[in-house]
Amino acid sequence: MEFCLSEEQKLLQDSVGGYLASVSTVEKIRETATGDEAMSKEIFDGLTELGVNSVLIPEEHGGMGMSLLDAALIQEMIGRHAAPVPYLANAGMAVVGLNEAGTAEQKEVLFPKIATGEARIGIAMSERTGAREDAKVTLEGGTLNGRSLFALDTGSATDFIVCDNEGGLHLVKADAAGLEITAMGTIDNTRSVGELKFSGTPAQPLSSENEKGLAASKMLAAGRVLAAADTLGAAQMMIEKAVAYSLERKQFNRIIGSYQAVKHMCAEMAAGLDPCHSLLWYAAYAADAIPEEAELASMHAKSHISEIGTMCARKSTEVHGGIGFTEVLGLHFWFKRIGFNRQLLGGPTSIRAEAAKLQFG
Amino acid sequence: MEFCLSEEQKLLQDSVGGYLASVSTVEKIRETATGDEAMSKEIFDGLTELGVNSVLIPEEHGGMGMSLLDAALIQEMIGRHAAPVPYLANAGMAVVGLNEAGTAEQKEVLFPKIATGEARIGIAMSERTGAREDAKVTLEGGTLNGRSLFALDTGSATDFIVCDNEGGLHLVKADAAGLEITAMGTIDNTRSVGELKFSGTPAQPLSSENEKGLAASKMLAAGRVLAAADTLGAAQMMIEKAVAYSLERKQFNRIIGSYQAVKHMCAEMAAGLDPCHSLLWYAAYAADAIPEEAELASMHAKSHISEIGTMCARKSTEVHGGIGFTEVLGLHFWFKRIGFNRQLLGGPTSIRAEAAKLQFG
Amino acid sequence: MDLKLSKEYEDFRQEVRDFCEKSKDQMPGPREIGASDPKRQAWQKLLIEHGYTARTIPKEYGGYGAEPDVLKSRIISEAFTETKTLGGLSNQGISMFVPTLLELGTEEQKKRWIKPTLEGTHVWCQGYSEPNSGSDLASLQTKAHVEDGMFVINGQKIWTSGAHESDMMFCLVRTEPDAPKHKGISYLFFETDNPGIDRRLLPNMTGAASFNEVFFTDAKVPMDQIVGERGDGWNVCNATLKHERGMLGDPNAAGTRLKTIIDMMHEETLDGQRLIDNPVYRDRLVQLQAEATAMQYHGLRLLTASIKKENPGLSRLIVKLQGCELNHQIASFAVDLLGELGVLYGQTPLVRNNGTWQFSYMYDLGLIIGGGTAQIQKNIISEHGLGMPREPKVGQPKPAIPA
Amino acid sequence: MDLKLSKEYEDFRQEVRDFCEKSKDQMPGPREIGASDPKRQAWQKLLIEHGYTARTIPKEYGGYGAEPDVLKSRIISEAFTETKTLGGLSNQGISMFVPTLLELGTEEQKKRWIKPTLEGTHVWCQGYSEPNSGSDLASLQTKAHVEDGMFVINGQKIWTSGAHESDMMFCLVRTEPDAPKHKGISYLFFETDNPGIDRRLLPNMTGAASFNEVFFTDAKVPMDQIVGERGDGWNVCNATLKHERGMLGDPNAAGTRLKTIIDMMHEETLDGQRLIDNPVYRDRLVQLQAEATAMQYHGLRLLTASIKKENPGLSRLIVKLQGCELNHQIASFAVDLLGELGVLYGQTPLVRNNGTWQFSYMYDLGLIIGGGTAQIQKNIISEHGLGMPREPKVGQPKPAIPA
Repeated sequence: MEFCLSEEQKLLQDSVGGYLASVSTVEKIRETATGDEAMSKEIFDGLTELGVNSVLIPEEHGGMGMSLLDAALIQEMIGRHAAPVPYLANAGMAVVGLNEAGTAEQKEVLFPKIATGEARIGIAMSERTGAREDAKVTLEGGTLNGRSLFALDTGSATDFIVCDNEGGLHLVKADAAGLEITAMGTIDNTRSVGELKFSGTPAQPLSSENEKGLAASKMLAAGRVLAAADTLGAAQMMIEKAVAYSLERKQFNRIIGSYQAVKHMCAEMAAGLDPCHSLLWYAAYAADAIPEEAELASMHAKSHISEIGTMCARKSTEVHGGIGFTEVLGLHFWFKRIGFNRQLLGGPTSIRAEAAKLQFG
Repeated sequence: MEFCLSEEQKLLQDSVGGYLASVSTVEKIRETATGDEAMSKEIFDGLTELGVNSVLIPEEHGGMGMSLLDAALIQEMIGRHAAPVPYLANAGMAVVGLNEAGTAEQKEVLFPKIATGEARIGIAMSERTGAREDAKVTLEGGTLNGRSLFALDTGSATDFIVCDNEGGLHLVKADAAGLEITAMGTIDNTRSVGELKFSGTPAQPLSSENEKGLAASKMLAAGRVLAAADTLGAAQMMIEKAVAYSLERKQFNRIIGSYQAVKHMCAEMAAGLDPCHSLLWYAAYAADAIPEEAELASMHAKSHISEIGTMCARKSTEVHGGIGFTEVLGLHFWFKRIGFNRQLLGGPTSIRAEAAKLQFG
Repeated sequence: MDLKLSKEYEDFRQEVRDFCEKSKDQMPGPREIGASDPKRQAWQKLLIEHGYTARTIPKEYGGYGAEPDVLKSRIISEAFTETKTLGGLSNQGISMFVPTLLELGTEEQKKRWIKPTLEGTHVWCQGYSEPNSGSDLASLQTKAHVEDGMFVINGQKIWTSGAHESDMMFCLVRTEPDAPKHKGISYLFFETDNPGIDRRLLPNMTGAASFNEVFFTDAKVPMDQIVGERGDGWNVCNATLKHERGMLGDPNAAGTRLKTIIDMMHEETLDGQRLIDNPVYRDRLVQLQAEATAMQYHGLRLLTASIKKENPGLSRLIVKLQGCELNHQIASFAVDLLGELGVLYGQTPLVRNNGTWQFSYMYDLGLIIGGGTAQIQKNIISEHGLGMPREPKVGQPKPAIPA
Repeated sequence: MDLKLSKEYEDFRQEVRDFCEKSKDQMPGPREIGASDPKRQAWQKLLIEHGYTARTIPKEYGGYGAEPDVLKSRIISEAFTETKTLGGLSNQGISMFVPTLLELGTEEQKKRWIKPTLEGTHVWCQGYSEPNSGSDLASLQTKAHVEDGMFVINGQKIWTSGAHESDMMFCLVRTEPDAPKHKGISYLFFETDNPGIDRRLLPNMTGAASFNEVFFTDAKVPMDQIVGERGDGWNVCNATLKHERGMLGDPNAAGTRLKTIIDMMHEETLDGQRLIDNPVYRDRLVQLQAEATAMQYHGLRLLTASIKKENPGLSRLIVKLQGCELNHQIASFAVDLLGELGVLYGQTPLVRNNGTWQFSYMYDLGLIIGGGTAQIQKNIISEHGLGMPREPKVGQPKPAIPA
């Protein structure tokens, strides 16, 4: 029995975190967020060199064959530094999907490209977490029709994995005929999302093992764990920023961090967020080691960490006072990242309803 | 346009409040709560002499013909002093029911007796706010059958108004044949509740105008306004007790009321509760003056004031620290009163569901 | 207790409504609302003539000259809102500087400045806060010394709303550096395009920019552009702050927002189910409704107190804390209702209402912080509303200055 | 990361389970659980012999003498819980006095007191808090002076859990009235039936009474019934408090409570609908579940740190605040689920589970307050966990005493 990170995992986090601390600066984030692409090529390439894209790729395909927990620890660092790079969909959900349901050939072709950053896979499955505007994608005669809102990491995508209305998964080239990609602007300009419209779009099915949507469910669970990890990292950073600011800023001849009201806001953030680390570890660990608990655990992690993250985003901004409301410190990038993650792959209310259904019918 | 209490209403509140402050002492409450009857005859008689039972009784029947707002102001004082007397059901809901649906004869007989305290009417209609254990009362050939849980003011009741499963109202003598009254013990020993079992129990219908359950709805709305008023008074008192205690109690050579954490707890209670006065006034006023808004307003008042009251009950106890958790100061009588009111005539979740249904179907 | 208006006021309401209806053609369009736009200024004059703005400002200074009547003011505001009629100009000159002058200015100052301010010839901003003086405003460090018969200002202000659109500024500066903290401040006013004044927009997290930083480098101000005495600026400013606190928000605003949300819940679906049919959202909606109703009638209670010239005490002190929090909660609910659509922002496909809910969610957080943070509000409520002790002064690194 | 137990520990778990199963007949019944009951004492001896209680206390003092192994301790606790086996005696003598003696007592004291304490011959209570010294414990005023070679105690203690069932008490008293606040305290222990000691039960809001007030009037204590030096009691007590903080609650407790609630939601109906089918309650349930799961694994994380002898820092400091609050929220949810049935209390018709949810709702609020209020916990978290400044000392009416 050992419920903690291994030395290797701590090293991994330190190395990814250390790298991002040096490159994903507020200036860099600002530059990327105000630019056209919600992605810093420089950071993406740097992370790719560190090998983060191949964490979940099996060793036989040249990857590291590591666990979802390792990917979550990386994602936590990405969230911590609000790094403007695709990861969750591309290196996370897509690899899980290919691992689960991809054909040998699909894996052989795509895994090396994902590892090197040559391929970047977007994911279109938000309807599985609740369809807006009655959007759906249907499979007819081997081609896809319909639309999927809020596809992830669309901006830089070379390929997509698309989930149809029956849970079937399909590979679609970003430049496929009959595929229209419309970028969507969100509060969070560090990740890209968009709408995909399909009209007779050629698609390559992931292998038929996937008939009952099991692979899709696993992808979704992995995506939720990673989104939770991203929020966890961002919220942790917001607490640290709030504490640091409160120890600098003076009003009435006292550092504001000496006021009980400010101390207690910080304590409430920390007390709420600290157990979220354990919840995340458990949810990520379950994906590999306790499959029967994994889906529920991913729902608990995503919904609970979203709620606590939202609380931290708000309180940290309050501790910063007026300057926290401006763009000056860039604090709002973290705030918005948490707000974006909250709705991603199902908001807390929707996910809790799903969790109840899973348990109690 | 004038949204405030009249001078007469302030006087009424002062006189009832002043009387209760002198008689409904912690010692008196404790004595009553640990006794057999959840009622102080002395206080009930004193209040009766002040005329509070006849506030809602029309002038032509020798009452004061005042409004539900006046009754609510009295109930607020009763809650404020945690007075162990029946009022809500007897002088409130019962009179509203008789006014709405009683025959001339029923009014003539009962109103004078209610005014003098000779009759005390209990109310059995909790199934209308949500039936537990599938309890219900049915009318068959002029007699009642079935059961009603959680009937109000059972202990001292001479008569009951019983609501059947179709919203029909019936007068039943407390000593009627086929009526079994079982007292229930609650956390709050300052009011009495019980279960009524009917088997072929003779009952006198309130007049037939009441077919669609309108009178029952009006009684329920009035009961909710009064329960909200009771909580409002109790919560207001808990805030005042907390502030007063915090200005006396010292720790680390400072009165605890000088700590920002304590100050902010008190501020949060006050900020939450203060607008509840206006909400209550509006809901009570609407019962007489804006009938089309009255039902929804009563639901808003009951559910919201219950939530804020619960928050105050908890925070005030926390401000009092360990001694607030003991029976020493009697603070728990107010805490329990608020807890009792919260569930009375529908808990907040149930009432909000009702309010949504009323508005949105 | 009577929620109905007397005939006098019902008539007045009708009169205002009639005015709104029949004057629509003179109302400036959406691109003509700048204070310097001639159509806007003509409209402003029309409103003053009818007493629908600057209502209680004496005639000799360019106002309408009516006796204060808060109920009529409320009726005007409601009638303009319901008929979607553009109301009078609002800037900190009109809401704060003019009342301050009326109270503490010289006759000459009143004659010179009030009328053009009311008419939109001058637009004002307020220079109070500084980077290191927010909650602790009296610690402000922007200085003015006297040179060649002029005040010469050096320092920096922040949170100066609308400075980029204002030609005038009123400002607190430290003129007596050796006096105690609260007694060394003066209340000056001057043109914002003076040499030595540099205004820079300070964008906030919503992406919009309404605040400015204002930098002063030897900016010169004539010695008579001061309200009150030298060193008395703290008292002058508090007179003004009193006016700011005196402004009550629209108590129906939360209810109006919720109505918009209810409409949205009828239109939007999730997995084919209308949001209005989702029991969890219904529960959260009714919670907010109840609170909004409480705040609405709380507003009527305060209005009544104001009509009766009674001091509502604690009841007034809680309005900012509760009102801002409620609005923030409402916006947060709307964003959650929209889910992924709720994070869309700006001009973008599928975005609802231009992302107004996301905007409010952030902006309302700014309002929770601005104008006295929630924490300062709770201090005020506990100290002034509940009689609890003031924050102790501790750990002053410098020798204590008598305050 | 590995949630599985190694073979050694799996074997150990099996061994404990086997013991529980085969020893059931020796286990005291519900009326034989008093510490002085012979059957209870025999059971206690059996548990010590097997190392299922007093596990790490040295053999020479009556314990089992094992090396500390938190995982084995946890396994014992879990196996006893799951097989519903009565565990070792617990009172403040065993959890606090014995560890203190082991750390700071004389050899003679250890020999004399530990074994009978472990075996239930002596049952202890703790006299720390006083009516005016709760959060500020070091300000305690109960005094002992020396007369005829005895300490003579006068004063009052409060919150003395279980004093009415204890024959012994350890206690903080001020023996050096002229010394600084923290340096004038001594740690004494004595029989509770001494003349001059008056124990009075102090009922709490649940109606139950487990606390006492204890009054001292010239109560005499031999001079050698002291742990540590005279005036050193504050340090001795902190050694003990460390042990109290060291005790972790059962991290699965919240989950267990929720399971009971889920069963209840399947059984209870409202208007014919099972509560488990009500979407609003489902939402609230899943919120609590997620939090309980977080706290459960947080507990495993702390356990792991403890096994690895790592200092978990902030992670340990938050447990009381979050755990007590969660339990209170769970109880509050259960009461709301039951609605009007939820306010029934005591032996009364229709009451569910003897009103246990209402009891918990109140009792858990007591736990939020007791043992360091939520506010004190937040101070500790911010100061010791986040490195924020201590509360400033202000407004001392007396001349400052160096602390």
